[in-house]
Amino acid sequence: MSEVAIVGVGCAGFKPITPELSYKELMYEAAVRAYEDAGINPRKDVDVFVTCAEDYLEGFSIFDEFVPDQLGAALRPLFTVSGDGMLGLATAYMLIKTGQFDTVVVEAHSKASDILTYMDIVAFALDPIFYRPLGGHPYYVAGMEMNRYMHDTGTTVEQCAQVVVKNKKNALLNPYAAYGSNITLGQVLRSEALFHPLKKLEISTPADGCIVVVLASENVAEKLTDKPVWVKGVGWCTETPNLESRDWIKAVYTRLAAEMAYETAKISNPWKEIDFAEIHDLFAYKELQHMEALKLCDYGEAGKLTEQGATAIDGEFPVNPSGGLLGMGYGLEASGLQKLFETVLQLRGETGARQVPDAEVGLAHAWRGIPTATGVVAVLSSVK
Amino acid sequence: MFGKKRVAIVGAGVTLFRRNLKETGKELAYHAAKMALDQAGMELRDIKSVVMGSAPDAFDGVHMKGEYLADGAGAYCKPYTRVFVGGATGVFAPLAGWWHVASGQFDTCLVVCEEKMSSCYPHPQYAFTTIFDPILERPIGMNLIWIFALEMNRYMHKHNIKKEDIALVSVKNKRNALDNPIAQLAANITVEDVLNSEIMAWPVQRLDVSPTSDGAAAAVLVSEDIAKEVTDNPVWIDGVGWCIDSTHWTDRDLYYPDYVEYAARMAYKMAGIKNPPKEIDVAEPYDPFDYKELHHMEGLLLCKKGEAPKLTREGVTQRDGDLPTCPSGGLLGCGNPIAASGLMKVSEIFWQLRGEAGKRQIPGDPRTGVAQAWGDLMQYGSVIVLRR
Amino acid sequence: MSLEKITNPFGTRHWIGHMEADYLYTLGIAGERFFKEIKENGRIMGAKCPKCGLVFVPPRLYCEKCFAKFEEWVDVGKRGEVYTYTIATVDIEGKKLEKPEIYALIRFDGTQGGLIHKIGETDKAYIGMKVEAVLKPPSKRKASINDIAYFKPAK
Amino acid sequence: MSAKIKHFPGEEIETKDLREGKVLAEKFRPKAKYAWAAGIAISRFLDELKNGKIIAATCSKCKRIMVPPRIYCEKCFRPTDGWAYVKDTGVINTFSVSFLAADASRLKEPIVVAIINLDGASEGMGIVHRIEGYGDWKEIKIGMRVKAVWKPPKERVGAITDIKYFKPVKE
Repeated sequence: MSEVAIVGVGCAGFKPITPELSYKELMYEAAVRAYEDAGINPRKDVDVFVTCAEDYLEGFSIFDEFVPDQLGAALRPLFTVSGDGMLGLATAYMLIKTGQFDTVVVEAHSKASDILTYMDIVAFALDPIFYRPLGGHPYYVAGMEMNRYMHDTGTTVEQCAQVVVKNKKNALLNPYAAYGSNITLGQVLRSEALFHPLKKLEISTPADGCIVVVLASENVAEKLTDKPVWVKGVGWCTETPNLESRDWIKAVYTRLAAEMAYETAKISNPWKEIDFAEIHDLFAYKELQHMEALKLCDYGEAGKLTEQGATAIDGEFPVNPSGGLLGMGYGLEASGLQKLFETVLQLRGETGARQVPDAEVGLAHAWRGIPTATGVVAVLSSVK
Repeated sequence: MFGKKRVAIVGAGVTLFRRNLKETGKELAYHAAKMALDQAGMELRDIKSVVMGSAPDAFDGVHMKGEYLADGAGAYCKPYTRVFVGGATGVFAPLAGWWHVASGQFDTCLVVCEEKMSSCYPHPQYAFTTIFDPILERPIGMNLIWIFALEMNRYMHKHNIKKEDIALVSVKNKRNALDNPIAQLAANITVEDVLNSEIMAWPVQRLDVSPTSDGAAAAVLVSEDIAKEVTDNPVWIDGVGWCIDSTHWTDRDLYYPDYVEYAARMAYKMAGIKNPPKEIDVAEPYDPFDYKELHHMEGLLLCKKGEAPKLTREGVTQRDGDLPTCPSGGLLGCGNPIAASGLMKVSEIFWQLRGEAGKRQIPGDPRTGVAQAWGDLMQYGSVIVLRR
Repeated sequence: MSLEKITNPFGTRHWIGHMEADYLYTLGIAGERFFKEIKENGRIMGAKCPKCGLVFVPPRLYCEKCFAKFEEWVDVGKRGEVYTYTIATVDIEGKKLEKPEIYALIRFDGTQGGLIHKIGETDKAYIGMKVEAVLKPPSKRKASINDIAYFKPAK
Repeated sequence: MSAKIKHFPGEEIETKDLREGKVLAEKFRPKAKYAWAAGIAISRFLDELKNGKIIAATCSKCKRIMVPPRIYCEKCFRPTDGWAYVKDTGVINTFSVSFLAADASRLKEPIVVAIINLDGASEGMGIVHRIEGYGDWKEIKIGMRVKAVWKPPKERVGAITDIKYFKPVKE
């Protein structure tokens, strides 16, 4: 069966607001960049287009309707995955593996600045009978999870805050990042606990942007580029939407997704065999919790490693060299592709000052945010 | 021609389709999923991946409703994806199930479609007003029926089709539904009943239209190896196709669904079908409105453009005709819980090909069937070809 | 890229709209029974999985892990323990709350799952804290999760 | 469905019972508000409507004159490279006569809505709008010529409703 490679990427954004562009025009910019990068004409060279979106993040029902033209997909096979862009990657991977399709395009975007009531939309995702009637800011779910996670793993507030310092600093080196800053640990620690123990500066701020990725089968990829990035394995998992029956400590959805991806990629010791990771950090503690779920270290070890600098760009195992979502801004359903985009650029050696030396194998990870327990993991490599 | 693995359907399930069901969306999804597993003789632990198909979140009234429905769909701790292509979702979801298995990534996939339209109160029609462009179309006061009426009128005009001929579809499908225990609007009606029913948006009248409904459907898809283990009677997914047309629906001629033709050609090519009317024994084209069945028969290349009314008039599409069409009773007879109704159509073909459709069974030992759904702004076609 | 861009900062236009509607969610087969028990009998119920024998709160129609149908319901009492909690200081619009709100997951003895709810009659909470459900008076109950006013520290 | 299945799950309830609270339910109305950035093409379109003009985008490759305008040609997948005014007259491509209001209640006077292919745009390209100023709705025909009836300049805000409706005109 054919191997699958990423042969082109394009990004527009990420910025706090993009009032000068409609969501369609934003998508068009990313698409043009991706197709130029891959050297393809979408009207002829693409077999399937996948867009990843949710209606209430757009303000329309059936967002699918408004997608094809700006991607070059009019009267072509396109469809919507209601999920993170990394679920689109998983879908594209399977499509190519069927042997029926050679070139697949995946798109995800955020036009968060079009949404006036974002938190109400997040709350609208809560079960309408058991949770939603309680009211309140839906990020209380994150505060509860962080609390239990710290309780069971011994992770400290300083360790969580250190994630913010590292990621916002990395973001200063990333032209696609909206929220880079040379912030200090003290500033993070002194920021208000909005959902004890979760602090204001530990929460990513939404940003606008779009990412388009072009994937191809082995034969096509090798014709198109001399720098293909190979998808060695993908895993994805939904634990449960039910808050009371999920695991609050171990991010089980990420553990199961990682196991699936590692099995395909034949990874047995992720810390040794992978060179860096882009991990979903909507909240600072999530980077640590996800590192552990990804088997990069034991439960309770991620905070210590972060404190010791092991996850800095020049550390033993860089995590979120892009600046993460804390530094780039939270791209909603595009947040997974933000991770993927950085992983591809790193593996191509195109990230300048934030380049991880000798990066050959990278990991991209996504989570769908509150209130979900859905995660996706991909292992990518510059070597087939 | 095919991926490494051929993909079979080995079980299907449907709930009742009704204006209001008491179950939550999760509970409806569970009922259908459990029924499909039971039919396949399988347990939830045998399922390695799950696909959800569900139409707008604005019906159920839950943002990210795929996530919300996950446990009901049997996705606990499993790889799970929701696909969504408007009205075409119900036939699209098993296509997504197909690539889960055909890729070799999983040997089983549970496909579940759910819709609980009654949550939108006082009427699900409201949710449909949000499918239009907010700047250029919503200010005109667009509602869903209008866009169908515009398309129906254009179709009638282009081929000089009479309403009497279109009404025959409604008569046929509602009568077929009398034999379907899940049906919401089964009835013995006449062409006159349709023509005398209340005008909603000319040329659309009350009995030209399928109702809004609650319901769920599910199917179990497996690899060739598993199929051999669990059944002597698998039905193979031999062709899949889908296509979307431009967003600018006011720039296209609505008389013909190019997107359905493209999707059909993709599926037929994969299935090696060269002469669709001859090679296809039974069809379930999408019929949320009576004219849509005709429109889609033409898009599916089951007849020439403008000829579907004639075939209907001649009885070709009756259960005992040469090309039985919507033997299930379709959406006009069974109801239209959007995504669930599409998967119901796929299930009907599955049962027809297995000879298990009971009173609805078409004669003549059918071997090849096609199901199709339409979606978005007169824009989307999804097509599946099944073979025994 | 487009050949033209908007270069006048006052030339950016926005169109205001919404996608709001009224919703009426049936409580469902299991939910209706669960909330009726609270409303009419003041009881919090769980359901036993016929396969694994564990009791789940809240009771659902089916076991999400194995799809067995839950038939046997049991009263799990009103006393539980805080599994985790948070203290929210802002409302959904990000405005400072006059009085912070404590949200918690409360687990009931010997059962799986639990209820997400608020903690009242105290401004402190800790993991492992014993709590007890405070129900609204019967006349004010509406068969909703809010028929439980909150959980208070138990003696 | 299958002859093998004897029981089809689902507990039917009456709308009346749901509304009257005999079947228990939870009520909710979400806050879902948006300010969509209109972007380059539609901002220009709206500004021109305010001036009483309809503007299209052009593609020099496929030579189409596209309305509503866009910054990319979806057929050629290249940026549109010009603007062109089209006329406020055109032909009814198809129409519908609606007796239903948005809330599904019955209207005394029907609303007529049509796709209007605008003069000056590429063949078959148009916009959806209302038709008024006709006699009997039964006289409305596909192919009929129509012309925009604009709001007075002072009342225009840069919206599709700056055109009040299209009315039938003689050839």
